[in-house]
Amino acid sequence: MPSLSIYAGGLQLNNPILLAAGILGTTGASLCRAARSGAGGVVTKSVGSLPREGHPGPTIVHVEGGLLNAMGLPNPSYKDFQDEIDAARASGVPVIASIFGSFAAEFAQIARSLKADAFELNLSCPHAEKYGSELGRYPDLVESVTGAVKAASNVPVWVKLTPNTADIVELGLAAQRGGADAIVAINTLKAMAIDIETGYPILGNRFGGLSGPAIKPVAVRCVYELAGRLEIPVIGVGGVSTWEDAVEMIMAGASAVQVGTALLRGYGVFEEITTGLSRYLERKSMTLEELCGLAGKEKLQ
Amino acid sequence: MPSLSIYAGGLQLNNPILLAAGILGTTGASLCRAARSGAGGVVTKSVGSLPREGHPGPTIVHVEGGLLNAMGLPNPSYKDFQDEIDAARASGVPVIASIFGSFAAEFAQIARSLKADAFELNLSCPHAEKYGSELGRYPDLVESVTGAVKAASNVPVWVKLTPNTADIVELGLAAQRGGADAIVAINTLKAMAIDIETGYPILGNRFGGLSGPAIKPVAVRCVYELAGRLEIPVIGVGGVSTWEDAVEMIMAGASAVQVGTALLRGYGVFEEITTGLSRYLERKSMTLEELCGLAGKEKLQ
Amino acid sequence: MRPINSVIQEVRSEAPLIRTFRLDRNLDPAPGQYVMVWIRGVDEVPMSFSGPDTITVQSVGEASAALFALGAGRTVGLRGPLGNGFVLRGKRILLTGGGVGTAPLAFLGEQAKRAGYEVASLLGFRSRGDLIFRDRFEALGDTIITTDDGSLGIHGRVSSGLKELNLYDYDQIYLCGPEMMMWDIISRTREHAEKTQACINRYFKCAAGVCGSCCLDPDGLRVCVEGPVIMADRLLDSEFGRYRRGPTGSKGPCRG
Amino acid sequence: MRPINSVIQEVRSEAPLIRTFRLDRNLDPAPGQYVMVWIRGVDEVPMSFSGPDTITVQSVGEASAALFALGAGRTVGLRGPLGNGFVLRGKRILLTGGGVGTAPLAFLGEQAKRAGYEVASLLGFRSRGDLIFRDRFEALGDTIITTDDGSLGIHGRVSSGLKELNLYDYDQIYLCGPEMMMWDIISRTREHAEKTQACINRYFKCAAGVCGSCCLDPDGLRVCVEGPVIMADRLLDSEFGRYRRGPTGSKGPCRG
Ligand SMILES: Cc1cc2nc3c(=O)[nH]c(=O)nc-3n(C[C@H](O)[C@H](O)[C@H](O)COP(=O)(O)OP(=O)(O)OC[C@H]3O[C@@H](n4cnc5c(N)ncnc54)[C@H](O)[C@@H]3O)c2cc1C
Ligand SMILES: Cc1cc2nc3c(=O)[nH]c(=O)nc-3n(C[C@H](O)[C@H](O)[C@H](O)COP(=O)(O)OP(=O)(O)OC[C@H]3O[C@@H](n4cnc5c(N)ncnc54)[C@H](O)[C@@H]3O)c2cc1C
Ligand SMILES: Cc1cc2nc3c(=O)[nH]c(=O)nc-3n(C[C@H](O)[C@H](O)[C@H](O)COP(=O)(O)O)c2cc1C
Ligand SMILES: Cc1cc2nc3c(=O)[nH]c(=O)nc-3n(C[C@H](O)[C@H](O)[C@H](O)COP(=O)(O)O)c2cc1C
Ligand code: FES
Ligand code: FES
Repeated sequence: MPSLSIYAGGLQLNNPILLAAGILGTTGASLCRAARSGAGGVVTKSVGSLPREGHPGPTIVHVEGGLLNAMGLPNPSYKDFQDEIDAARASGVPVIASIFGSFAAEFAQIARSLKADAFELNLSCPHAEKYGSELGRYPDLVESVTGAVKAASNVPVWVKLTPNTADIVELGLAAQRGGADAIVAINTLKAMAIDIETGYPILGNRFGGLSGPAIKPVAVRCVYELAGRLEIPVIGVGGVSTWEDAVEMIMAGASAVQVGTALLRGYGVFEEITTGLSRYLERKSMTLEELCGLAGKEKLQ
Repeated sequence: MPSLSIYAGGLQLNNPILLAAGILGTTGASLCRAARSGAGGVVTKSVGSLPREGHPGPTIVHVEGGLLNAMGLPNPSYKDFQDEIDAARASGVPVIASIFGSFAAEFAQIARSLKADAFELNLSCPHAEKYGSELGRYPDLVESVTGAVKAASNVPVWVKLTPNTADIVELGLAAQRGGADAIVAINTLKAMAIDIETGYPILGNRFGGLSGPAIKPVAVRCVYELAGRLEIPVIGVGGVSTWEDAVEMIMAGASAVQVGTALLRGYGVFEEITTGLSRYLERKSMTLEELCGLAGKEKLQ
Repeated sequence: MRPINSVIQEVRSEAPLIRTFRLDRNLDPAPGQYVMVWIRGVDEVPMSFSGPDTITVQSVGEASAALFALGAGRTVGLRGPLGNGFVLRGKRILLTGGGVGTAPLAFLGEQAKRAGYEVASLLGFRSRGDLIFRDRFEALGDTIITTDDGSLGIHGRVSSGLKELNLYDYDQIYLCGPEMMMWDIISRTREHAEKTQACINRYFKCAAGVCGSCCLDPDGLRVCVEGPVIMADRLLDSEFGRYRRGPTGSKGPCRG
Repeated sequence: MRPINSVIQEVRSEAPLIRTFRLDRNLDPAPGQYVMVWIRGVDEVPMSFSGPDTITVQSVGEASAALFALGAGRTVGLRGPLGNGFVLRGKRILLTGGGVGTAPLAFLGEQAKRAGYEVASLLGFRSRGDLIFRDRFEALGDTIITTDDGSLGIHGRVSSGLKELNLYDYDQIYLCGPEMMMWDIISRTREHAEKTQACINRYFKCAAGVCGSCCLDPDGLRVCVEGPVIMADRLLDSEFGRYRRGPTGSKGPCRG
């Protein structure tokens, strides 16, 4: 079997299939379970500087081809999260701490206080006031937040971008200028669903984020655009649920791939995807490096 | 049966379910067929000032929950299109001419030259260089193009917006300032698909637009945001394929609804949707006006 | 997959703070399964089925109070049935637990009795006034009741009632109630843990197995989809009875 | 639903500008159905099946030339089979048409013969050198051939061959070829239009019934999904034989 190990975004990974932020990432135990199930690395739930309970329910709605969620960034604050990270790190795979804040110094403070293998800056959650994409839509804020975290920490810093923008490349370039070690694309698309019996928006927060297969073509496009223009690696996320999806995302230019909503099917997805990916590389006699960005190469076939 | 007739965006419509731009809108005959099949109005294929053959194939790809397309705005130019509009108008339903250009005067020139019941400005196509969302992402251009067309024509002017932006309300406000009679939201999401056997982007143009059920939650969110902030009516489009979807879109704030990709199932969708909508209004003892924007009302149930 | 609209048919008061809501549809739940109940404009909360078309709710906070404010004719949204329910095994079974946790047990007992099982019950309440479903359990077979204040039955906690029973007589034991009560029973009856099914409670947000808020240490078991019914032997060395995570994800004490 | 990758197994030259490509899979097409063939990096174009796993292509422009440049072992993407094919009816059938349009007819004839139909053919070509599938048709039954230059068979257009036949003898007539040839036949045989199935050609973009580029005046019939096989009586008062729309959607003359 071809090797799936890869160096991406400043981390050495056994395989390029990672658990996405906010998916079964609240406890050290659930992160370990993802690692045991075959994830090459795990991203934690996003943590901020104060405890948050998140939005009232419903926090998810199943929609055609995907899932809407508005968890509202519930988290115990970074002050109460190091234990979970430590427990997760015992699994042996890199643990990337996802963090959020509403200004650069808040991000930096959290990064200074937590010990993790890397940080992922959530500049992209579409449904929490004063956080996420409310900052992440502005290139200058993306650059300054990234720069502040880089200055505050000595582990790789990944910047997770929002697709709710006219030009994701602008945001990626800003993160790169800020010193990011990798871009993570994409977070969810801002969306909503309405209950037709009563007119109530279904999500407690009315607005939420669309994830799952429905957004894969948008994610693939973002990764392709970013990989074509940036020098730093791009980590692809959005709607990946089969090995074919992972191959597509890597061809688009992703150095590694995160999986979120597909966990609805259970932890088995990691092995399904890594096995399929290995078999594919074997059949094609290709390495992971050769696959990466193939769609953007001039000469194909 | 409750009446479905409604006055929206400056037009009196027998029912609020319209054929979306670019769907079976190239010929007068196919537009008439949509009208005969129960559409309350029809929007033509977008026409510009010069003939265009569009992008090479594949021009569509079926994806999970939706369709990707990159037709590339093929059209015979407005100079060769009045016949088709006239043939369509013979059907008796309002015919809205979708037009595109790359600057305000070009739009105005087309609007001055064509005779239709209304114009829809395509400021939102995500996959044609120098057109569509390349202008439509900038509020000032949206405003000036809208203003120019308003000045050049004496029929209602609808402005079709792109969801590929951080804030669609900004664009809607700009169109309103320009004098738009209605907003049409949304056009497709910029997206792509890659062939995993070879790495080739599947669409001839590489990038295309995602439509169909996959984008409905994004469209509903955009309509809800716009309807909550604008004074002019909003016409909802994106992923509507059943009467339940139409109810959801109207509850979000749509005065009328356009149907595109669902025509994959055939022309029967118009009657399916209007019949379901009538029955729903009857069961709920509601009028269409009462349904419109229900989700945004303070007191519900 | 969206919430199903359901009209409340009837509301019955079972105890001062406990009411049973009959819904307009039978979602064909297994006893032990739950449903996410959307009280529109307020919250969506998990509730066990107390019958094929009923839930029995204790008023403890905002959502449950809002549900109490709804009467027959009003509507809720339903998402379910969800999770894994109880599995009937053997011939003689014991239902044990207390408080509003007796709701899924009564439902299970009725199904078991119809299927020919021999059913006994051991139930605990704070006091006589908190007692619910007495008739339902007594119609199933031998029923031992304990009250903390001695106002009815055996004086003391449920575990005091254990002395009256030989647990080896039962092929399977079904448990549901406040966490400390369940933990008390499980930890006193370790040798029966492999035949004890416990219906447990954690803070659910997504109820779909993706958000991670309900995960149990140390295995990361997702209670919302792999539970809420779990074999007691899997609970013995877990966080159960020791701590639980709240809405923020931080650890706190167990209730009840 | 994405293009299926297919390795070309064999390429056979049928005439100077016509080649048959055998694919690595049988998509179980009905004769008359077509497949969208993606020549990667170039275009995606519609091609009728000339057999269960073959297409027969005339080089006329960029995409077809690019396909000619591919040999055995190279790949294309396939989307299909699409559209409505021919429907076999009655007992005695006539296949008529010409040029590369004989491809679906030969496929249909072979299927019909196996099913016990009596098959006759009337085919037209520009000249002897353009003749294709002669053996396939002759193996099916009586075959009349016309050539524009008289280099083989009857001298003249296909319609000259009509005189040799009594169309009342046939239960169903199947037609495919250049548009003006088909129109010539249809307009000369109006009284048989209700039993004539024509496989026609329009500019296809989406091949899914949504873009509108293939719609036929005056009914807006979507040739890509409601055709390409259409009863000739529906063509009599249509644009067919009069004009056709090109890639921009503007009207132009019919070819062939
Ligand atoms: C599988 C399962 C089955 C349940 N079955 C029943 C039942 O049959 N009858 C019944 O009365 N209660 C049941 N509960 C508990 C019920 O969900 C909570 O009492 C309810 O959510 C409280 O909401 P509240 O807004 O009224 O109270 P709050 O003020 O929000 O909280 C009161 C207490 O309830 C807990 N709680 C709140 N929300 C949740 C939640 N989403 N998930 C779990 N616990 C929560 C809190 O931790 C807190 O301790 C069940 C819980 C679970 C997980
Ligand atoms: C249902 C159907 C079945 C067909 N079956 C066959 C077949 O079995 N063998 C065969 O050789 N040809 C067949 N054709 C025609 C074939 O699709 C065109 O010859 C081919 O697309 C030309 O592409 P090009 O790039 O080589 O030529 P171009 O230079 O693009 O065009 C040459 C001519 O082909 C026509 N054409 C181009 N693209 C298309 C298109 N997408 N759809 C329809 N016409 C087009 C143009 O109008 C032009 O007249 C069929 C067409 C249709 C619609
Ligand atoms: C329930 C849920 C919770 C999420 N929480 C977070 C989060 O805390 N931080 C974050 O950056 N992204 C969060 N996301 C976004 C995912 O990490 C991911 O970017 C997105 O869901 C697209 O990937 P997918 O389609 O594979 O799920 C969340 C997604 C879901 C569905
Ligand atoms: C094949 C196709 C062609 C389209 N052409 C146009 C167009 O010319 N002009 C335009 O404004 N929108 C065009 N659209 C966008 C649709 O009008 C509509 O905004 C979008 O598809 C979302 O609606 P739907 O999900 O109902 O299809 C096109 C969409 C498709 C699928
Ligand atoms: S409640 Fe979200 S994983 Fe269980
Ligand atoms: S080719 Fe698009 S509708 Fe027929």
